[in-house]
Amino acid sequence: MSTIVLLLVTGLGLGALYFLVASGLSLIYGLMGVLNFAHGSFLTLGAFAGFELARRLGGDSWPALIASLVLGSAVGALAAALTELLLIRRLYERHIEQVLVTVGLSLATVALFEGIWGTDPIYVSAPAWFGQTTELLGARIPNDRFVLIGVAALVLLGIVAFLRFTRYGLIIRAGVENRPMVTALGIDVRRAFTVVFAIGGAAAGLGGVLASHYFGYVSAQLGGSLLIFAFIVTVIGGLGSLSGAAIASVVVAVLQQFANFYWGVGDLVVVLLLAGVLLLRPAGILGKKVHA
Amino acid sequence: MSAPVLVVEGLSARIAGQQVVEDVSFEVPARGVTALLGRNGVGKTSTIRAVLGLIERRGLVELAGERIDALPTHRIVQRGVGYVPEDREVFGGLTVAENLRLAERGSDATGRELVRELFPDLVERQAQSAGSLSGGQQQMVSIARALINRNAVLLVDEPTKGLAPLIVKDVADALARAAEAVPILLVEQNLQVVRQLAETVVVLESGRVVHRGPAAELLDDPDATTRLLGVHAEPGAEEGER
Amino acid sequence: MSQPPALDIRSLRYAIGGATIIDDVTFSVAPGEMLGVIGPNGAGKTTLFNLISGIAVASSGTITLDGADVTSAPVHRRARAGLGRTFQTSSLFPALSVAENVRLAAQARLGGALSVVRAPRDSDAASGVAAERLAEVGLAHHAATTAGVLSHGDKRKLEIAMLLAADPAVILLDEPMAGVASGDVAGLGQVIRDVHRAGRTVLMVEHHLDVLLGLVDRVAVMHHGRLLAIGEPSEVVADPAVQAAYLGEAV
Amino acid sequence: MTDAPAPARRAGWIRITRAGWFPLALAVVFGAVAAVLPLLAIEIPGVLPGPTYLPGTLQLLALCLIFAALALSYHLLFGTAGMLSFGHALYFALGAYGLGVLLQRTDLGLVPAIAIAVAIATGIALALGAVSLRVAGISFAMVTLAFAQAGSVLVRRNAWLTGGEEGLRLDTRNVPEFLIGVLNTRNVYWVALVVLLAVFLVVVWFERSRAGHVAVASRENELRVRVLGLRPFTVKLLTFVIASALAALTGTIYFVLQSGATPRATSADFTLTLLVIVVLGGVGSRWGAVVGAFVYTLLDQRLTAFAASDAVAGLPDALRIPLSEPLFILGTLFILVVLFLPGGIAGTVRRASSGRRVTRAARERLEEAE
Repeated sequence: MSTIVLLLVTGLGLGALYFLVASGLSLIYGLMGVLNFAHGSFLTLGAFAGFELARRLGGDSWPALIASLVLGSAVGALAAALTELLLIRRLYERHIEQVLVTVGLSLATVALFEGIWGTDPIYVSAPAWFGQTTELLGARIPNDRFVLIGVAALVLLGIVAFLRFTRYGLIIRAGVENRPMVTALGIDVRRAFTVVFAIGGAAAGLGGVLASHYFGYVSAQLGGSLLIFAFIVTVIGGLGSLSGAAIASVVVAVLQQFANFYWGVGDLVVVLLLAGVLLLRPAGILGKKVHA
Repeated sequence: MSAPVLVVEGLSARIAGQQVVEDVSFEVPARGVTALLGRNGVGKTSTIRAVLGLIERRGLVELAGERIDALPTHRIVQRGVGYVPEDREVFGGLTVAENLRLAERGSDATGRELVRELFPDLVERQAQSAGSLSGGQQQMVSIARALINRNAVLLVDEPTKGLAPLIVKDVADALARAAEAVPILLVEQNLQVVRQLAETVVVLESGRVVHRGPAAELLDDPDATTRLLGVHAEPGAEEGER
Repeated sequence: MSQPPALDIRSLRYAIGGATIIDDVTFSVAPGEMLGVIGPNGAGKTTLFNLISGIAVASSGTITLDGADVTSAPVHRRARAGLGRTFQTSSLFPALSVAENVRLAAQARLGGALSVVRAPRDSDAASGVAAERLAEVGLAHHAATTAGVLSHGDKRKLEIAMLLAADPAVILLDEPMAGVASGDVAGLGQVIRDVHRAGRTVLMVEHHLDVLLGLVDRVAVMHHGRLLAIGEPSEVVADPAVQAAYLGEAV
Repeated sequence: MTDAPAPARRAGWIRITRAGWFPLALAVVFGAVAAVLPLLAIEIPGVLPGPTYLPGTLQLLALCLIFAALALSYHLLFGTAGMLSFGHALYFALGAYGLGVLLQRTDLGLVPAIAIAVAIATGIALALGAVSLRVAGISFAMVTLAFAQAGSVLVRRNAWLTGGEEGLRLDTRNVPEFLIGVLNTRNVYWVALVVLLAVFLVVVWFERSRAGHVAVASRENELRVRVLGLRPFTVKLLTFVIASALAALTGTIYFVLQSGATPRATSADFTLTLLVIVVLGGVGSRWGAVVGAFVYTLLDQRLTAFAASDAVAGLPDALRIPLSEPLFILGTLFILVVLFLPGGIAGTVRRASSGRRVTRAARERLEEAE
C-alpha cells in the first residue's frame, strides 16, 4: 500500500513537470499551429537561471528558492517572447518552417548551454525541508513532490483563470477556434501569439527550476529529455487541448512510475500507450479533429 | 449626393493562385443598403474578403476618402468596417456575452443598447455557449458583433443563408434598423430581402461588375434578373420548415 | 425490376454537433440517368455528395451503389466500386502536369498504380487513355502544363478528364460551372452532355438553373436538409411546394 | 524511358523526374570522380584536413558519402512523400546496432549479417510505420520521435546487448580482411560510395515509379487520391519502409567505417541533424540532399577543429564559448538558412539559374491555400 501511494504521488509530481512543459506546447500549437522544439530550451534556461541566482543567494534558503522560481519563469517567458518576436513571426503561417526554426534554435541553444555550463550535470541545493519526507497513508514521500504538484495545480488554475477572465485569454480562446475571424473583429492576433509564447515560456522556466530539484541537478540536456515526454503527452491528450494535456500528463507519468518500479520499463510503456492511443483514437483523448 | 463611404476601384484578388475577383469597381453610398449580387461562385464573398484584406488582393479601396488597401485586416476593421461573415463564424466555444465582448472595440462600442433592443433573445442567452444556439440565433450574434461598435460601413455576407423564413424576416428587419445608422454593403441571395433593404445593386459575373443601378429597376425586370442572376424566377426566398 | 438502380439512397440522415444537415433523404437514380440537385445555399447539397462519396459518414440510413451497400465504406473503396466526383473548388495535383494528373486517374482505374517496378508511362494503356481523355475535353495542347497554372475553366475541364480516365459508372459533379466565365459555360455543358451520353449516371449540383434544366432528366430539390421534390424539370418547376419554398413568388 | 515520347509529353514529366538522363549522368560523373579520389593527392586547404589519399581524409569523405546516402533516404520520406519524420535515425541505428550484434553473437559473414540487419529494420519499420501513419503532419513527427526515443532508451539501457553508453565495437572475426584497419580505409570508402550510388538509384527508381507518383500526389492532395480509388496510407507506408530500409543499409556501412557505434546514433539530435542536412541542401532536391550532407559533415569537422584551435582559445568568453560549440554555429546557420534562403542550397542555385520555372515556394503557397 505504502509503495503504491509513494509511486502515485511521485508519478503525480513527474506529471506536474510534464504538464508545465506540455501546457505551453499545447497552447502554442492550439493557437498558432506551431510545434515548438525550442520549448525544452526555455526550460533549461529557466533552470540554469534559477540555479545561478540561488547559488548567489546562498543556495538552500527558502527566499533563494522562491527567488529562483520567480527568475526562472521570468527568464523562460522572456526567452519565449523573444523567440516569437524575432524568429517565429517572420515565418507567419509557414508552419513547417516555423518548426524547423525551433529545431535549429534547440540545437544551437543546447550547444550554447553546454559551452557555458559544461556537459556534466550540476547538482543543486534546496532548503533542507525539500529533501525530507512526509508520511502520507503510510508512505514516506519526499516533500519536493508536494511542491511540484502544488505549483503545477496553481499554474493550471492560473492559466485557466487567465484564459477565462482576461481579454487576452478571450482572444486566445477565440483564436484557437477561428483565427481569421478574430482579426476580422479588429484584433491584432499576433500580439496574442507573443503572449501565448510568454506564458508557455514562463511555465517551462518554472518547470525547469522545479525539475532541477526533482532530479537534483541541472544539465543542458534537461529540457530536451522532458520535452520528448511532453510531446507524447500533448499527442495523447489531443493537440491544442489544455485539459487533455493535464489529464495525459498525470496518466503518462503515473503509468511510467509504476512500470518503472515493477518492471523497469517505464519509457517503453509510455511509448506503447502512445501507440495504443493512436490506434484507437488518433486525435488523442480530448482532441477535436484528426490533424491532417 | 454625398461622397461615397467606400470606394473600390480595380480590385483583384487571388485564392490559391486563382483569380477570384477581377478588376472590380463600385462605390457604396454613405447612406442605405447596397446589394452585391450575382450567381454562386462569381466572387461576391471573395470581394468582401478582399476589401477586408482577408485574402491577397490588389487595387484601390478607400474608406471615407482614405486608402485602406495596404492595411492588415485588424486595422481596417478598427477604422470602422464592421463585418458579418458568411456562415456566421461565431466562436462556438465562447458564450454569447464573450462573443460580444470580444467584438467590442473600446470607445467605439456604442451599440450595446441597440443590440439589446434588437436582439432581446441574446440578452436572455448571454451565458449560453454560442455553439449551442440555433442557426438563426448564431446569425444574430454575428450581426450583433458588428452592430455593437460604431462603424463607418458594414459588410454583410449572406445573412439569411440557410435560415427559416420567420428568422429571415427578423434578420432583415434588424438590418433595416441598422441601415438607419450605418451604410451597408450586402451580399444576399434572397431577392425578397434585397428588395426590402437595398436601394442600389451591383451585379458581378465571373469576378467582374456587369451591372449597376437602382435595386427596384433590376428586380422589376424579369429578363434582366434572369440574364444577370441566372435564375428563371427568384431563387433563395427560403420558405418552409427547418 | 431487373436492373438495380445505379444509386439508391434510403432514409439518409447526417447530424453533426446537434445540427441535422441531412434529414431523411430517400431517392434512387437509374443507370444512365442524369439527375440535377438544386436548392438554396446551405440546403445540404454538398453534404449529400460527401455522404455518397464517403468523405462524411452518414448518421443513419443506407447508400447502395449498383446493388452493393457502401454506407460506411471508405472513400477509396467507393471509388473503386465505380463512383467518381468533382469538388466545388478545383481539386487537382497542382504540381503535376496536366497529363500526369489524368494518367494517375487512369492508373488508379487500370490497376498497378502502386507498382514500384513500372515507370508511370510504361506500356501503356493508361497513357493512351489519358491522351484520349485530354483530347475529349479539349486540353490536349496543355498536356505538359503544370496543372496549378491552368485557367479556372481549364481546371474544371481537367477535373472532368480525370473523372473520365477513372471511368466511373456514377459521377457526382459539385457545381462544375461555379466561377466559370459565362463564355465557357456552354462548352462545359457540352462536355457534361458527352460524359452522360457515354452511358454514365450523373448527379449534378448546379446553380446555373438555365443550363441545368436543359441537361438533366430529373431534378431533386433540397431544402433545409430535406428532399422537397424530385421529378422531371417541368413538373418540379411547376410544383407549388417548390415554387413556394425555392423559387419564391414572382418578382 | 523505353519509348521516345512526343516532345510535349516528355516536357510534361520534367516536374517530377527532370530530364530523364541528366541525374543519372550526373551520378556517373560524380561516382567516377569520387572513385578515383583515393588514388589522387588533392588538397583543399580549409575544407579537407589533408590530401585525399590519406586515411584520415578518406575516413571523413566516407562519412560524407554515408550521410549523403542517409540524407537521400530522408529526402524520399520528407521531400518526395512529404512525411516529416523525427525518428529516421532509429532505422539507421537499427542497421548499425543490428549488424554489430549479429557479428558479435553469431557466426554470420558480413554480407549475410548486413542483409539480416536490414531485413529486421525493415520489419520494424513496417510495424511502427503502420502505427505512426494513423496520424499525419505534426502529430506524425511527434510520434516518430517518440518511437525513436524509445529505441534510444532501449539501446542505452540494455548494455548487455548494445554496450550501453560505451557503445558497441565492431567484432572483426567474420569481416573480410580488406575492410579492417586504418590502411584499408579507402576500401571502406569505396564501399560507402557504392552504397551511396545504390541508394541514389533506388531513390530515383522509386520516384519515377508509379508508386512514387502516387506518393507525390498524396503529398499534394490526399483526399483527391482517395477519391480516385487509391489508398494514400499504402503508398505512404511503402515509402516509409523503403526509406527506412535504405537508412538501415547506410547504418550498417557506418558501423563498419566507424568500427562501432555509440548511442548518439540513436538520439533525437541525430535525426534533427539529418533534417538540418536536408533543409540545408534544399527540401525536394536529390542532389541538394547530397550536397547538404557534404557541407554539413565537412563543416562539422572543420568547426570542431576550429573550436579546438588556439585562435579560439585566446578569445574572450563571450566569443570563445559560442565559437567552441560546432552545433551552436550549425544551428544558427540552419536558422539563417530557413529564414533567408528558402529552398536551401538547391533552391538558391535554381533561383539563380532560372527565373521562369515555378519556384517551390510559390508552389507550396498554392498547395497550402488549396
